[in-house]
Amino acid sequence: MIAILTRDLRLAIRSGGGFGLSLMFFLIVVVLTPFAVGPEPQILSPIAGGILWLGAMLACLLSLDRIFALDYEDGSLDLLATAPIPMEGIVTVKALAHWLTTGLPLTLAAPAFGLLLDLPFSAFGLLTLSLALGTPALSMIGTFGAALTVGIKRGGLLLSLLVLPLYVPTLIFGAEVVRRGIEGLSIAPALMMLAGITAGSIALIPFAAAAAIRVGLR
Amino acid sequence: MMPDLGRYATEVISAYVVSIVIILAIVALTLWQARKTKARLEEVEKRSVRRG
Amino acid sequence: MQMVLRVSNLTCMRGGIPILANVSFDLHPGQILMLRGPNGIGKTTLLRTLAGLQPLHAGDIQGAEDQIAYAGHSDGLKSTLTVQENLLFWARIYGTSGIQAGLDAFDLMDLQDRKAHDLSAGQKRRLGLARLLVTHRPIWMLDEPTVSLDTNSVAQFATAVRAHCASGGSAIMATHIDLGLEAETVDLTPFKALAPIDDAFDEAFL
Amino acid sequence: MSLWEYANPRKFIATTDVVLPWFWAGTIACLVVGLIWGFFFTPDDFRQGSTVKIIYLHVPSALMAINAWLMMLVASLIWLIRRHHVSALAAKAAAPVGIAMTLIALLTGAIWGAPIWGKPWAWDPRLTSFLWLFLFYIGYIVLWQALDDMDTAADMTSILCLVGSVFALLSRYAFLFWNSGLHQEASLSLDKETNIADVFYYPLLLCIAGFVLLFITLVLVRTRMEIRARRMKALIARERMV
Repeated sequence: MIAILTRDLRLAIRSGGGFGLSLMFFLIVVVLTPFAVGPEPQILSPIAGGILWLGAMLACLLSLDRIFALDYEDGSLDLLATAPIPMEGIVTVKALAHWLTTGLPLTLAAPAFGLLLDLPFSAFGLLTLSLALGTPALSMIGTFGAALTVGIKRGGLLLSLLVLPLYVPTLIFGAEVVRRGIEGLSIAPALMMLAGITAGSIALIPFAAAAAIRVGLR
Repeated sequence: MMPDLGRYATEVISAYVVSIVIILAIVALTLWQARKTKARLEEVEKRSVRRG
Repeated sequence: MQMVLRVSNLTCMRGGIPILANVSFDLHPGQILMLRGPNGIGKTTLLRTLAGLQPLHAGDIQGAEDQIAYAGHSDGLKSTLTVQENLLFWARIYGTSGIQAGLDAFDLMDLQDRKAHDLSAGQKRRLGLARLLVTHRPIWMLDEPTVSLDTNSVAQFATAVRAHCASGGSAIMATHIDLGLEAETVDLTPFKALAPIDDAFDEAFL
Repeated sequence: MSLWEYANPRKFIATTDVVLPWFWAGTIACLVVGLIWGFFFTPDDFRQGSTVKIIYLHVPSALMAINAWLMMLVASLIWLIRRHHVSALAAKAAAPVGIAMTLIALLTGAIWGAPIWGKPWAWDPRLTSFLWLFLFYIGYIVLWQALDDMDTAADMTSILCLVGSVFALLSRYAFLFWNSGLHQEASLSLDKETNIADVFYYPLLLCIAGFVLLFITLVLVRTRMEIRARRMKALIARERMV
C-alpha cells in the first residue's frame, strides 16, 4: 500500500503536472475573479470564502481523470488487480495520493490566496480548517467518479458531469463554514456536517469505487 | 368557456403549454424509439432465421 | 508446495457472449501449458478469467488463489520511473525482496537506472517479464510474452521459464512461437462456444 | 407463481402486451379529465389567484420525478443482488421519463414562482433539489450511453444510483441548511383539512393518478424497447459466433 502511495507521489513529481497543475489552476481562478467582479474590498471580501472554495473544488475536479486513466492505459491497473492487495485498499491509497497532490497544497496555499481576495482576517483559520476537513471528501468522491469512468475513452467530461452533483454538499457546507464564521454565526453544525461527509466518504466510498473498478476492468 | 385567469393568465397558460409539450415529446420519443427498435429487431430476426 | 491448478468445465465470456465453453485442464507443478488457436478464439479472455480479472460464466477454477502472476499485452510500466524503481515497486506490492533475480534473468543489469521511456520495445518487454520473477508467484500466466523480443531475448525467456518450472513453478502461455520448451499444448478450437441452437430468449438473453 | 417470473423477458413482453392498452387508456382518461377539471372548473385561490392551477402539473410531476428515482434505486438493487436483466433495463427505461418529469416540475415551479417571488428563478431549496436531480439524471443517462457492454453499464449505473441516492439526501439537507426556503409547506398530506380545500384536492388526486399511470405506461413501453434492443444485440452477437 505504501508502495503505491510513494509510486504515485513520485510519478506526480516526475511528470511535473502533479503538485503544480491544480495549484496553478487555483491561482488562475483567484487572480481572474477581481478582474471579473471589480477590485473593491467590499465586493471581494464577502465572496472571498466562496470563491476560494469554488476554486479549490474546480482545481480538484481538473485532476481527477489522472487517478486511474494512466494506470488503465499502461496495463498496471490490471496487474494491480491481480496483486495480493484488496482493491478497496488500492482505491483508498489512490485517493490519498490525489489528496496529497491537490487537496493538501490547496489547503496550505488558500490563506495566501485569501490575501489577494481581501478575505476578512478572522476567516483565515476557518478557511484552512474547512478546506482541510473538506478536501479529503473531494478526493474520495472524485476517485469514485474516476472508477466509474475507468474504461471510457475521453471520459473526462462525463467524469465531471457525474462528480459535480456529488460535490455539492461538500461545497455548500465548506463555504458555509467560512461564511458563517465571517458573519459571527455558529459554525459548529456546518463544520460537523463537513466532517461527517468526509468521514462517511472515507468509510464507504472505497467499497463502491472498488466494485466499479472491478466491473470496469472485465 | 375559457375561465377568467386574471392577471396571471400568461403564467398559467404557459405552464400548461410547456408541460403538455414535454409530455407529448416524451411520449412521441418513446413511441418512435420503440417502433424503430421493434422494426430493427424483426429485421435481424428474419435474417437469423434465414441463416438457420 | 504449490497446488495443482484445476480448471473444470469453464465457460468464459467476452462482451457478454460466451466464447469458450467446457474448458478443462490440470496444471501440475513443473508443467508448461501452451494455449493455441486462431486469433479471436479467446486465449486472452481465458487467461484474464483465470487471473480473476473477469468473472467466469460457468465452471470452476481451483488452486488459483494467490498463486498467479499475470502478464498481459501491456507491461504496466511507468515511463518516468527507472527500471530498478519499476521492479522494486512490484516487489513491494507482492511483499517480496530482491529484484536481482529478475534483473539477471533478463539481462537488465546495465539498464537499471534508465527510465522506462528510454527503453526499446524489446527492453520494455523484458522488464515486464522480469516482473514475473519478482512476484515469486508459482503460476505464470503469459499472454503473447515474446512480442517484440529478438532471438536472443526469446532464448533468455525460455531459460527463465525452464528455471521457474524446474523449481516447482508452472506456466500457461498463449503464444505462436516455438520456444523449444517441454510443453503440453492445449488447442482451444474445440472449446469454441457454440451458438445456442434453440431460440431460448430468456433471462440471460443468450 | 412469483413476481420473479416477470424477470423473464418473454413473459414480461407477453404480459405487458395484454395490460399496456389498459394503461394507455387509464393514463389518457385520468390526465385529460384531471387537467381539464383543474384548468377550467376550479376556483382561484384567494391569495395566489389563478396561479394555483399550476399545482395540477407541478405537484404530480415533482412527485413522479422523485418516485422515478426511487424506482430506479429499487431496480438497481434488484439487478445488483439478483441480476435480473429486465430489472436493469427497467432502471434504464425509467431515466428519460424521470428527467421529463423533473423538467416539468422545474419549469412549472419557475413559472409559478415568477409572479410570487418577483423573478423566475430563486435558489429555493426545493427547486434547487430538483435542479440537482436534473443534473444527476443527465449524468446517469450519459453513463448508460457511454458504456458499450450492457452488463458493465448496468453495474456501473446501479452503483452510481446507489451512491447518488445517499448524496441526494445529503444535498437535500445541505440546500435546506444553506437557504431556508421561500417554498410553501407540503401542499398535500393526509390531513387535507389543514392544507387545501376539496375543490382543489380531487382534481389534484386525479392528476397525480394520471402522472403515475403515464410514468408506468412509458416505463413499460421503454422497458419493452430496451429488451428488444438487448435481444437484437444478442442476436447480432450470435451471428458473429457462427
